[in-house]
Amino acid sequence: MKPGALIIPLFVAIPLAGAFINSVIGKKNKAISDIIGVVITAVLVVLSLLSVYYVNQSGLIPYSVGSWKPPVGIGLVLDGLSSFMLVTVNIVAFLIALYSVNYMERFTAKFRFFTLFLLMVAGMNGVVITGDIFNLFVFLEIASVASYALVAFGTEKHELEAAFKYAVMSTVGSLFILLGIVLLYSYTSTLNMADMAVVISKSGFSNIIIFVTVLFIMGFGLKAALVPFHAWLPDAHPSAPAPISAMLSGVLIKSLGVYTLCRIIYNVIGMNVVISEVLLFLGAVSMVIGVFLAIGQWDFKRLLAYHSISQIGYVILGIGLWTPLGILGGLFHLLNHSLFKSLLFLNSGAVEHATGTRDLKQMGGISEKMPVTSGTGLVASMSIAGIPPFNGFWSKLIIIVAAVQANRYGYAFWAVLASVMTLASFMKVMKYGFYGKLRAGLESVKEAPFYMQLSMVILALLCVSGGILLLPELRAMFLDSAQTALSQGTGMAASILNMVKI
Amino acid sequence: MASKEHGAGMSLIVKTVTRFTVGLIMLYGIYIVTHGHISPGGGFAGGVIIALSFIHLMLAYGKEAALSKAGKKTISLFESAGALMFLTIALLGYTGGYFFLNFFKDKGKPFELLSAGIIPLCNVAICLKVGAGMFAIFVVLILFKLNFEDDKRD
Amino acid sequence: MVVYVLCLMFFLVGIYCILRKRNIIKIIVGVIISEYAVNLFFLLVGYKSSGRSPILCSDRDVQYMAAHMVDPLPQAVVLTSIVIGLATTALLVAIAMRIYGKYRTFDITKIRELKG
Amino acid sequence: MVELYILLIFMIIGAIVAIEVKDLLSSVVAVGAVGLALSMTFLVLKAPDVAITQLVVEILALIILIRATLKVDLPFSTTGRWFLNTVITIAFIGVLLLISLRCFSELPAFGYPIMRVAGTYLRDGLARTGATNLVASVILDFRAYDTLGEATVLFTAVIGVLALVRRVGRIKPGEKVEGENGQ
Repeated sequence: MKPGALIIPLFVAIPLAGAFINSVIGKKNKAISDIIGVVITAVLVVLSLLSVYYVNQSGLIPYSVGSWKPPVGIGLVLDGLSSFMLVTVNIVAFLIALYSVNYMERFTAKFRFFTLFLLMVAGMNGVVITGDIFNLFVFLEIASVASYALVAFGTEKHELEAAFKYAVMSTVGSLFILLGIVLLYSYTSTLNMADMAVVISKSGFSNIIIFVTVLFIMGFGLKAALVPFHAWLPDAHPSAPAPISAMLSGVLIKSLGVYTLCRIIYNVIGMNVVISEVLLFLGAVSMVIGVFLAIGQWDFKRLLAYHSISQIGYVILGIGLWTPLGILGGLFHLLNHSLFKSLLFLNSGAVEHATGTRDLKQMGGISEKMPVTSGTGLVASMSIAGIPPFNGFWSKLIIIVAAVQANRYGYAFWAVLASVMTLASFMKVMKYGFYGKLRAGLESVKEAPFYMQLSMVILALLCVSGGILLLPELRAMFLDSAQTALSQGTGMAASILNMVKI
Repeated sequence: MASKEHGAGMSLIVKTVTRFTVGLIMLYGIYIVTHGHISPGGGFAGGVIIALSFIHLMLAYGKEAALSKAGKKTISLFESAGALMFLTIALLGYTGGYFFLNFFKDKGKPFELLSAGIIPLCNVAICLKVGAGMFAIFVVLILFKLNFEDDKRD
Repeated sequence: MVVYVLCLMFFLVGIYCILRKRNIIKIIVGVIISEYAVNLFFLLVGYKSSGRSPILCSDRDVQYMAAHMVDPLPQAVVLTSIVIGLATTALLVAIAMRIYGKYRTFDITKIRELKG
Repeated sequence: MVELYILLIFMIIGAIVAIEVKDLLSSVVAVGAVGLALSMTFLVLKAPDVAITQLVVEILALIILIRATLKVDLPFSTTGRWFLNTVITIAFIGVLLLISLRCFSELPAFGYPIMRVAGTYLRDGLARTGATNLVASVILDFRAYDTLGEATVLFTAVIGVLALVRRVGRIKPGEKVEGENGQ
């Protein structure tokens, strides 16, 4: 066993243990569930940084659960992309847990919130580290089921309605994915992704693989809210409590939708020109339609939700370009989007916490009263709009440069256009929401409590300093290792299987 | 009207038959759980059967009778205990170096009750978890329905 | 092959119900039907003609029996997926009952606070 | 395998009845019939473990659904673009069926699976795990990690249901809720 392999199952076991313990003893005392939630996510952040170190030390790390070698048992795989996603998921989860300590005081049954939250984190970590396709489905369902319940956590009318819509559409997505898994099992007679990739690359690209690819694009597209399948997102994300909106928009749609989609398409089925065209098209359509729908919104959280669709379009566009630079840009944008979009949702939560509204027309001028919230909101808005030197600028720049290099001038144009529209949309938010004259009735507004401020400030600092990940040493360690994991394509499978045999 | 009906339970015939069958159903559930590694069945099916025996009791005698045998706190305690037990078995595998290792060296003789290492233990853990969980879902949905029938304002 | 197509039709009946019916309980019914169909598909894929169930008995040779058994992996996997289906259904029913409590109807054309 | 075809056609008809019948209770009962037929199909396919589980799950799901639908009004309405939407849905389903006709011929024929990995479970399952029920040896030893996930999904659903049926979800500013957890 390679060094560092022992920590891999802990990414699932620790949050699960936290959730189980929390559901037993959390009811007695509120402080206990706060402590469990924050401490466990903090431990996960440390572990995920450790996993980056180990991946750089020894490359790809396979792990066989219960000492059964894949394909007989379930194999877990830690590679550059997994550790990249682990860092993204766990940092955002930690900051959101910190934020929830204050924010969720407004809701009843806080310990159930933290239990579901930890289960969702466990599900996402499980999806990211697994190397077995059915196991991926199981953990995807854990995260999804937890998120259905969390969207409806406030139990108001519109929350229940949004949760139902989300649950049904997401379940349909899961069913398509499961059907795809069944067909792949019948065709390859294995459930291990590496083993599957070897069989598929031997047999070439047949009709059944095309059918499976269509099913996967539909299924994971539903989870990731790509444009023809996006109808649930603008309802579900705004209806959830603010920390959960941040979690859903920030990392859930990425780890359940985008990560799984590109992992399976690149490393199992194998990328080709047709899939690349489809992904580029879906990405561009999501990017443009999302931003056009966002501009007309006056509900702050709804506007942010439409921007999530648009920004996911950027990520898919970058990954669909099928060049190393494009993949790097897409992944970097994924990280950046999870930082600034969760920050924006936390801002909206802080504003709602203080003023009780999220209608931009009824806000206005609260920057005097809430300097931290509006300051961090400004940072996040400039990041999402792509203004230098914030992190969003660098990743969008890389995606556009990659599109130009690949001779996709049309897509580069659309990316620039969507970026300009995003800027316009956030100018509106800043003008009506945070700056300008203080609106009557908001004189008594107070700044958010301490933990909420703390997590917003940390996220803002990460947004400002995001660009340093492009420095050569850091880039080689973090982004490049994630990008090579995808660019290797189905070649990675053989090396996993070789390592397991030894 | 509905709540009164549940408070009183069903008719005498149903109650008498229930008294005889509940024990049998539960015994069958326990059999299925403990023989899960030898014959068809296992923790999940057995757990649901045990939960069904409680649901049977609840339908026949009304919710008080069933809840006095298994209160809400007991249910959630059992559920979490089952989940923690399963996770502990998984983590105990680390003593042999692997997550979820079947850490018993001696797997026992085939076709005997005490064989197959961790498998019967896992079955029991799953049975606790599933039985309590299913019963909890049922109780909560029924109680909720009664609640909102009482309370038309909501 | 005909079996597979019939099973896919079964699946699509459920999908049609989810996409077209305007009643919450009917939508849940559609989800359940589709789940059944996918589970059935998994078992059909693992069936071996004139095979026996993957449970050993003490009076025969293990290797002989192993050569004549159906595939146990889909059975194990379907067990898991049945449970996942049940969990999803329970949660959907809970949400549906809450919605009924708030709106007094299961008709989603009348439940329209959100714009879509 | 005549019984398999009969059961499949019965299930498809049952499903169509379940989705088209006007009465919700009848619809739920029709789903119950489909589920029992499915359980029988699992027996025909030599999967007793799955059949038992399907049977008990079916009973439980049926009880829950019937509780939800008892004494409920049954409105049915058609939306404005009913015709267009139905045509689109049926077209989508038809295209999917047509594609599948071409694809399924490339799968291994029904009744002759490849069983590359599964052969290992059958040959070595007893020797390596000691369980004579090979399905149990797969779910609780070879793939026990999946079962942990499965148990967790159920746990999540239970916690989710408990969280959803709280009477009071939010605490309004300045308002005290007795009973802390809103139940």
